[in-house]
Amino acid sequence: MAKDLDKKLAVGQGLDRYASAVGLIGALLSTLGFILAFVLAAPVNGASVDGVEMIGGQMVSNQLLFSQKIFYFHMPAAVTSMVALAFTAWFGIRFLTTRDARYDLRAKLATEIALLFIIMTMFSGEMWERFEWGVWWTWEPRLTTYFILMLLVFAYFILRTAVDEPERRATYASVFGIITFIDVPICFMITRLIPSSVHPVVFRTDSGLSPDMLVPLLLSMFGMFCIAFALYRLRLRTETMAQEVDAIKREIDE
Amino acid sequence: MNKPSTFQQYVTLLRKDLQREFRTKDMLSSMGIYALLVLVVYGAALSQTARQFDVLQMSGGLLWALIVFTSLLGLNRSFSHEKENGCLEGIMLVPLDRSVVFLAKATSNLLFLLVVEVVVLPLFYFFFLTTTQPASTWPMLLLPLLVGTIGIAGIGTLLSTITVNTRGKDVLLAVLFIPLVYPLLYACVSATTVVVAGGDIEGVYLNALLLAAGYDVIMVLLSWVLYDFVVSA
Amino acid sequence: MAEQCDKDLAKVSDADAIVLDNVSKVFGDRHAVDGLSLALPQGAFLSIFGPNGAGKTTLLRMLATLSRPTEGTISVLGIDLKEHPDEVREHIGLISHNSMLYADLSAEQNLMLTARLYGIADPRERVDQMLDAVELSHRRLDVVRTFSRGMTQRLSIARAMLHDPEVVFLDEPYSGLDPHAVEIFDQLIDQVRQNRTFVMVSHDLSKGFAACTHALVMARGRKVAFEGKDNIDFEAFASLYRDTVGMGVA
Amino acid sequence: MNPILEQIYATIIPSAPYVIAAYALMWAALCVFVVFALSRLKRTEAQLAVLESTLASRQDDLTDQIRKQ
Repeated sequence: MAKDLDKKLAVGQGLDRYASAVGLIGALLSTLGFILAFVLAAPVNGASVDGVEMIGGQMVSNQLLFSQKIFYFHMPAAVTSMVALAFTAWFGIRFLTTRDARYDLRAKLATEIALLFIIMTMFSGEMWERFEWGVWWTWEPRLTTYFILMLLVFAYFILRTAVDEPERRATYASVFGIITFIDVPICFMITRLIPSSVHPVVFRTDSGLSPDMLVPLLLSMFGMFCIAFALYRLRLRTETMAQEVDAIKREIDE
Repeated sequence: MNKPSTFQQYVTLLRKDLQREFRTKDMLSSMGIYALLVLVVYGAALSQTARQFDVLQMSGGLLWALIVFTSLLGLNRSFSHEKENGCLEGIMLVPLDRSVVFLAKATSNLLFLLVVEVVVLPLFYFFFLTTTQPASTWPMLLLPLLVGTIGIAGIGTLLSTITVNTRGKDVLLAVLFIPLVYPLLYACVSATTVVVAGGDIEGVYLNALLLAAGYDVIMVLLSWVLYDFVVSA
Repeated sequence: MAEQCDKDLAKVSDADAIVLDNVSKVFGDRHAVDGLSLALPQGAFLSIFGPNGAGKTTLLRMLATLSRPTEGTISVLGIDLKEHPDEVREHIGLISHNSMLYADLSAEQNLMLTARLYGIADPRERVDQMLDAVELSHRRLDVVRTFSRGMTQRLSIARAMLHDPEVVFLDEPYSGLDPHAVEIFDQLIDQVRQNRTFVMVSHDLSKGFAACTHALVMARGRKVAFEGKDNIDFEAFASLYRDTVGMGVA
Repeated sequence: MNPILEQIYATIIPSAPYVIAAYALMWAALCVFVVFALSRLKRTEAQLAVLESTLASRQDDLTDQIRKQ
């Protein structure tokens, strides 16, 4: 029985072998990215000051913006959440074409991961915004888009709990996942492209990234991808096992 | 038996919705009353504002809030009678393209929403805008109104087909619908505001209208493609 | 067109009405219907028995093209259901405990709607004919909401038979009917019986058995027994049925 | 510290709590999720163990029966 179970769990699960290793690599990379963000990356310059000072062998004539350091984890988390949502949509399409319940499970778990990284992004973004803009909330385009995205992910889970019949639930969730993924870029585009007469433009664009900033950023981004993947596999393993448990229970009951 | 054309089937289904509405008037009357009540709530909400308060700047937003909430009510109703006696199943038994069902339902929803808007718009003017002078460009608000309503009817038809089979369907429709139409709402509010309150018509109005139309095209196409899965589930 | 019709009929006449080949409906690890195979000749009346959750309704929904089988093939009148669902739909009708009628439309409007959707040649004449047949001509302009349960069921039979289907599915048609309405319902079914093939799902063992020519007993999505009525002893059958129902309860 | 250095570092001290809070919150969110995922895994594994022992005892009963026969 136990062997049988292992075999069942192993179906399409070859990646599980690497999951923990990948998770470890992810943790290492993001930690490295975190350290380098403070050590290697040059601080972003703010307003110019009244004079020049030598700091660490460099002439500095601007204020150093420490708050920008949030960016090195904030942006990778945001990108990771988007990638996870892309997987939700992709698994949704796969489900609709194959009607295979496994894809529905994967879509659900990908959305779970997306929610985690969305929350991380919202937390870090919120801290940056509070310091830089001095407000807790403003309907600034990027912020708004991200907020809407979070609401859509909440809606995805609410929808799932509101349908009892498994196949119907899977179909609805897949369809909604696909629409969500399409709607977010539209939302982003519209809120940015329509000039708003009411709000002042508060958003400061991050000017081009120099290599010393790019390295920690890419390291943390790649690290987050790895972490997301490892967590996804962990959840997938758990849920597949839980399904197996349900099946055995039903067998015993009969 | 000669198979009717897709268009004939579309007309038949649309006529069915109109006949039903003509007999019961439940969607139009409930949406109309609801819209009126929202206007009353606006009255209370704005009653304490200063005399010099610039209601024109807010009118676009207020109008669209009214439309979104009213259409939510209507969309919720639009499938309840299809579910009542399993009528939708009866339609699924007929050899017909599933997207016809979507198009017919979206059209009837669009028509009902437009009728309600035609009634509500003068009322909105009557209650809130008679004290000020809207910009002379105000008739141009009809275009964003149409474009926005098309998008609401399109995506709303898909979503209400989903929520009619769920628990707590009334709330769920709002939960799914409002974030999804946010971009459309944003575009339509800015297009409406700029023609009512005056401003950079060329820059904002056209831009917003184009984006709203783009949203319509993408979302209606997507709903149309995905509808088969939803309605057969 | 006429030629093609003849060809269709020729194709139909020598085929079995319904052929299931290893049909399964699976979602996740739940098998609603599990590897079901059978062939039902034309003109037969099949009753499907089984406990709740045996997959009867799932099977009927698959036959009625409302749900797609995960595996296996179903052919209705020789037409493959997966490949040509729309062609199958032209030949089937469904009468269920749901009337599938719009409560706020009149009887006539309901039937006209269905007739137009199916593209019936002379819809008005056909609708009149069907209203006569179910003795509802005098109520044709009344809204369905005002009808009694029995009248609604009669109208729903008229609706299902409007396009003259060769195969008719009955999904728990007796639920919610009083004895008198059941009697009228049986008479109407007898009237439209002719050479049509019927498939019925019902909880009522004696009723289902009385009407049928073939019986299928299902449990947990599988076939327990499939026999022509002539080969079945009712007592033995009833005890098998009780055993199967017991299986479902345990 | 000279006034220019003071100006240069002006934003660092006030922003430090926010930077720390941002990283801490992200870590916390991640940790909460990991704890959640691991507890689910543990619970499922425990259930699986229970079921396996049940199945094994049943298997033994069955073999006993056959042996008796």
